[in-house]
Amino acid sequence: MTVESTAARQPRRSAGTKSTAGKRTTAKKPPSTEPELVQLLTPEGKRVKNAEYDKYVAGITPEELRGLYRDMVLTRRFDAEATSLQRQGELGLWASLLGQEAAQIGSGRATREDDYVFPTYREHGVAWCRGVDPTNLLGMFRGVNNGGWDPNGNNFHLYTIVIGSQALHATGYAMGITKDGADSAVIAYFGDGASSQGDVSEAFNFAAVYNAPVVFFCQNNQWAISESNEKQTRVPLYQRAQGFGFPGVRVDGNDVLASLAVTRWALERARRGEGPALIEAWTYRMGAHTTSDDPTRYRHDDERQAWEAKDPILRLRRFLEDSNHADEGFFAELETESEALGKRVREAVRAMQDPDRFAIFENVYADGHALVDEERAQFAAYQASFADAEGV
Amino acid sequence: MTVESTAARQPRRSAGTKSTAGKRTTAKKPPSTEPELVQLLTPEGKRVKNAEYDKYVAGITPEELRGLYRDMVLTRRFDAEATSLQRQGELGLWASLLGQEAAQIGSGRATREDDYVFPTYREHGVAWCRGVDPTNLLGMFRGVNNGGWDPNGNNFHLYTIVIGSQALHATGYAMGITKDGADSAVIAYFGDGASSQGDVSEAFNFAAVYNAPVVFFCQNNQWAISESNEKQTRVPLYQRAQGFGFPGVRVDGNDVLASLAVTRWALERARRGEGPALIEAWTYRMGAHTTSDDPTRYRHDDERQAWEAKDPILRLRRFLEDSNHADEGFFAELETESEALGKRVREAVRAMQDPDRFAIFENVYADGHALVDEERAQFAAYQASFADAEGV
Amino acid sequence: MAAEKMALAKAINESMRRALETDPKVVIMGEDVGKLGGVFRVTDGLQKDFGEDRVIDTPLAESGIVGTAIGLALRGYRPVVEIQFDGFVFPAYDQIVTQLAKMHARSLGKVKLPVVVRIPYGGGIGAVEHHSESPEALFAHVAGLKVVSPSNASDAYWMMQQAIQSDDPVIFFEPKRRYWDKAEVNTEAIPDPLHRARVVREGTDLTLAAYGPMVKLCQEAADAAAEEGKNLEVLDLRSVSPLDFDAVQASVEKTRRLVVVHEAPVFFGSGAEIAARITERCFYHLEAPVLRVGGYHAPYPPARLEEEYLPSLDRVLDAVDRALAY
Amino acid sequence: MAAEKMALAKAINESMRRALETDPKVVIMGEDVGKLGGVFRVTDGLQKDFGEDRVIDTPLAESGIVGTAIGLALRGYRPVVEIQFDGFVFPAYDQIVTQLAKMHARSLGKVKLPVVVRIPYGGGIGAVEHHSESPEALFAHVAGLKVVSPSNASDAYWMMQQAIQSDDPVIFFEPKRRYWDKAEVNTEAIPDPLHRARVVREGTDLTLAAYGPMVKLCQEAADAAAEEGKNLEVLDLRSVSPLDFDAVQASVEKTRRLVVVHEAPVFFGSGAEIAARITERCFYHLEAPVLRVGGYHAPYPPARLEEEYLPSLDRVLDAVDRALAY
Ligand SMILES: Cc1ncc(C[n+]2csc(CCOP(=O)(O)OP(=O)(O)O)c2C)c(N)n1
Ligand SMILES: Cc1ncc(C[n+]2csc(CCOP(=O)(O)OP(=O)(O)O)c2C)c(N)n1
Ligand SMILES: [Mg+2]
Ligand SMILES: [Mg+2]
Repeated sequence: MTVESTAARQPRRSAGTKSTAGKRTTAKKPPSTEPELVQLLTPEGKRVKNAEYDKYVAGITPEELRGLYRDMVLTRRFDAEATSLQRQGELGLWASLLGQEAAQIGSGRATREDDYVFPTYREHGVAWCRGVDPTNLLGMFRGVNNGGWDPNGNNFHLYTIVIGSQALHATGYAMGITKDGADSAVIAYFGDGASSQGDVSEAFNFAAVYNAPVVFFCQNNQWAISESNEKQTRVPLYQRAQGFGFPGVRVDGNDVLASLAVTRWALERARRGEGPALIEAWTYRMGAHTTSDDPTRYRHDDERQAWEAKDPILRLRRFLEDSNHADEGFFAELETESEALGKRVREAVRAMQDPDRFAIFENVYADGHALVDEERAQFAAYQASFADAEGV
Repeated sequence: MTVESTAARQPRRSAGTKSTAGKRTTAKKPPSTEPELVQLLTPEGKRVKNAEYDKYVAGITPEELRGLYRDMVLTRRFDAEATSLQRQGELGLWASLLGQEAAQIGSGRATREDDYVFPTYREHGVAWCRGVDPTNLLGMFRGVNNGGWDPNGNNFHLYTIVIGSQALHATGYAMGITKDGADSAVIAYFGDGASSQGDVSEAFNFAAVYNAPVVFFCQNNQWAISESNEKQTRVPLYQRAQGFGFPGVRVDGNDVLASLAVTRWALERARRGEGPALIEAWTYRMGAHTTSDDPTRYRHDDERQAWEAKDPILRLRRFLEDSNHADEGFFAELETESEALGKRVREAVRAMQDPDRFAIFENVYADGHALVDEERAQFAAYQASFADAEGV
Repeated sequence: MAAEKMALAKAINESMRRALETDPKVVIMGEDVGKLGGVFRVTDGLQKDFGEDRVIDTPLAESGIVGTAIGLALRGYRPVVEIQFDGFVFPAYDQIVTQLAKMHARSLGKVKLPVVVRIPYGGGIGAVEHHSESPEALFAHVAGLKVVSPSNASDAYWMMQQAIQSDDPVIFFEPKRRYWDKAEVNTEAIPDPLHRARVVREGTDLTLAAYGPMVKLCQEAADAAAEEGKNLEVLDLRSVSPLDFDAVQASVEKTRRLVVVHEAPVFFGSGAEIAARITERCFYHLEAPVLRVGGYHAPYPPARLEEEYLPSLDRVLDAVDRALAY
Repeated sequence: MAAEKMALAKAINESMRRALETDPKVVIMGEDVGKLGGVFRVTDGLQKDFGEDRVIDTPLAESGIVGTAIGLALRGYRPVVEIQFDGFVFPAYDQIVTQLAKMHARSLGKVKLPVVVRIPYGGGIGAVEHHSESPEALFAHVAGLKVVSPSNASDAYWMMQQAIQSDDPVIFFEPKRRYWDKAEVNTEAIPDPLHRARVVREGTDLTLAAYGPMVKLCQEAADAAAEEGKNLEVLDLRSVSPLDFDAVQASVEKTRRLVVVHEAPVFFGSGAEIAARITERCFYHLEAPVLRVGGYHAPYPPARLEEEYLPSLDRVLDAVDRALAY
């Protein structure tokens, strides 16, 4: 039987398919500009009911809500500090998560300690939730290492730069959980751009075939560097999952409560042995792709401004205030904590030593390698020759 | 919104996911053993109506029907000859299409001369429809070349052995058609196993994004060597398309009429600029994967026997006979033609010369390469040294 | 069965069986490795005896196979992955080069990836395209990988044991045309270290160095040369990365001449690295340049031409003559 | 604008612009090549002037990019594909090695694939992982590919013209740390053949051979050595496959000593092939073994260590001293 694409198509701003798009006759629904998504808090901070997902945040306490708020504020503060450290030359590069705090904190807080997380290079908020010291994230951006924490310390894998690779690692890890008979789950992060990589599709398929307990969490921040997401996909990304045989859902990624609820749903069903799920968190990269990028070359600022109205932190603050879940004192204290975090990060980065030059030869192999030993020795002799020359 | 997988799940014969499959609670429909598929001719040779696809074969003449029958018979005869030539040591290997004649002839006959075809290594029937001399297909299986025909001669690309690669070539070619403003289309063949390759998913996505006029024709012959297709996918393959934003349809691949109709539908919409489509032809690999394979190690013969009842040639013969579209004379003549084809192929293969040894160095580059020239000269000198030694 | 004569393929099978028996974390993955036992039957019977949870038929996707094997290794498993043929490893190349090879260093040693990637390789079996290639140089150039290739059943057995026990990723090239060659395998022996070369024939006039499928050819060449009164030493390198340059150097200091033989194209092949480094180490010992015998700079040819393309007895002897002529 | 001083990146841009103007079949493809003009601005302004049909922002999938470029080439187009950084070429490696490289031979010459794969490569820019690698050896070993790398703006301009005109696939390695180096580009000159090496400094005592980013370093080293009274010849190889061994041989027959410099790891790198072949060709001329200066057998290190990892003036001079000491 024919399965026509029933999805609402996204607006096609690019002219890439312009010439033929007009000839299509099969789209069943007219294009709509706003995708349907799971939302529990409106941009104005109003709680809206959702029959399917309310139950996943039903028992949430004011304290927990304040906790989410705190997580987002501190993450943003950390992120801003890192951006400014890059400008000061302390970091070589920074990939800001500005705007994506709710998606990351909501999903990150949904994970259990024994779950395992596979991030991209932008999941500073998730790292925060996992208890990774934020200063550890900065090593690779400063250029002192390529991954500065023990993945098994917090079940938070290293940042992965080759787009999409980690989706397969996550799936394999989840297959291992099944083999172990454990009831934990895995969550794999990736972006809208990454969805185009073959590895991500292969991961979807392996996960489905082995019914692996893995949640694919795609932060659709609308951009892959300069490419808007309609250059990556013809239909909403959450629908990709269906073709591989598992559910997909689009959540308001600027709504921390909805992100928490939907991720809990997905992780719980994974833990119950119901297999993978795909979550598309609809959000926005408020800043540049990285500090090397200049978004004014490819996008209008009014788009960014429109998203500013949907700010994830602001909306939770409105909700907290409207429902009297937080008072002035809380916000003031958080402000202080924020500044302290910024200071700590600043100082930690400035104190970061360059690695010893012999680190080049360390850890290339776990069991050693004759050539590495030989080259290390030659390198040492070469270095020593200068010491000799300098009469040291 | 959540999109639960609504597909009928296929029977899961393998124990690969056994441990967890029972825990699933979300499947909305119970597993069904027979997938729904587009069928115009029953195994018994009865014509059944189909509101959507009848129109694509509405005007078909008895002569054309006999033509399809002839194509299938001759293809099978050719295939059998090749298998036997392999047994005689004339070919190193053969990949038989036995059982897949209807899928290939139906789809192949749906192509227009200016369409372009990208086969796997098993599309002998499609090659036949494109007018490629069948003896040309045998060169690579004999080991005298790696591709023995001019792809542009019949718009039939070379056989591709690296599974799935050609799906991207097909998509790129189709993108070129769009650029040229032409109204032809491309058809890319691949197997159920190939659907797992990242390249195939990337091809789906590129095709969707660029709205390329390419038809993906997946012959699901139930097996990828020893792996039954539920080891490749959790849900029916034709559904894969939907997640990329184009239609998918499952057709009875043992029904030449349905294969013709569905492929015409897909090619016509591609030519009209309506973009890609996926056709899953539900069929069966009646023989071994190749002559090197021993299917008794991994599948029961009763499965094969069940499929014998759905034989593509038999059912068209029944229909032709029942509707008096063909008489004894036709079948007798075809028998003679078949034998002549077998003989011609046999003789042609036996007459095939080994390539000249210097062919190793030919065509490595179009514009030449100094090292190839140097090695060719060294090789010549080396060969000549024996001639000298032998006093020639 | 302490010592038994068995085919090389069977030796690998027995070695994996032993690993599956002794270490519950060992899993076998690949296309058709289950009921079929692999297209070369190297995994024959393993799924039957260890179940589908430990001997896993995967979807047809090499990147997926290696990528999920990495994930399994992160979870504490020791996957032994089969790539069906040499020419089909390339879809997995990204996972191998950017992830498998580098994750230990990236994590500053926190993460180990004990993954074995088995690749039946090389020609001489009359196969169609992509089924006869020798891509070892493409892995040896990549730091973080170890690359080995046994030449006989006994090494196949023991090197597989060692590869599985290694905490580093090992690309394990199996000489497919030698799969059916039998040799004595002593499963209670104390094996040589995995990356140590071995003199398989002592000689004085010239060293032939090879690994995998070409060792046997070199031995035959040495036999033939002996009839002409030339006394060749034959070195089975066994490991391509690391490469046992000390052993090659020791041999060359004795024989003063070296010919390297491999099936892979000569251009940028293993022979280049060996020639460069040995020339540096033995500059004053060498009486002739290191000569290389290998494939040409051309795609692996159709089967009817492979005998012309591959190193042969005569081509090896031709190089020997040329080296001795200096 | 017959002759103009421009940056290397701009020269490539101008060269692609000229190709887009003169041949309607030329198309540019890649991630972010459109409005952004690529992360290095090498395609700056091209989409604006030639439209989205000819300068195509692709989905983020390197295999897809190269695979569809092959399809476009089959349809008669001449795609110039950008891989964003060296370390991201590997997802496309399968398409490059098994399809792009081999289709001309597979088709017995019936099919030509004039595809240029542009890869900004090499280190020295303080980048994060995967953004500083030099994988040229992994392409040079593969028959069917041509591999080139310009060292200056003029060559960048002309070699890109020639690469686009070539009917063979060309892997075009762009020395990203030299993108901003300016040089005179004469757009009406008669360029050297694409695969011909060039003596960029004549000398008598030793030959320094390099390509891409290391040519400038070798020139600086030659300057420094000159101050010590050593007269070095510097050879810009320009092409890695084919490699102009005749030019290297001619130089070495004169200078009798050779040091090869590249950023890629030494082990199985270009230097190995050059050393092996030149030693064979110039066995009686060489007064010292061919020495190699390059990366270590380790993943490209974090930026703070790259100066230690990369060939430097001192490391080149150290090798020169060692070679001269023989
Ligand atoms: C395989 C690969 N190709 C290209 C790149 C260069 N690159 C880095 S980030 C990026 C865009 C990623 O977009 P997306 O997946 O949407 O994630 P986001 O950066 O928006 O979080 C690209 C192309 C890469 N890192 N890896
Ligand atoms: C990349 C790659 N991996 C593995 C193989 C080995 N191989 C050849 S055919 C085949 C199975 C293909 O199954 P399917 O796609 O269903 O096609 P069928 O043979 O059934 O027509 C495999 C694994 C290959 N040719 N290419
Ligand atoms: Mg994005
Ligand atoms: Mg199949």
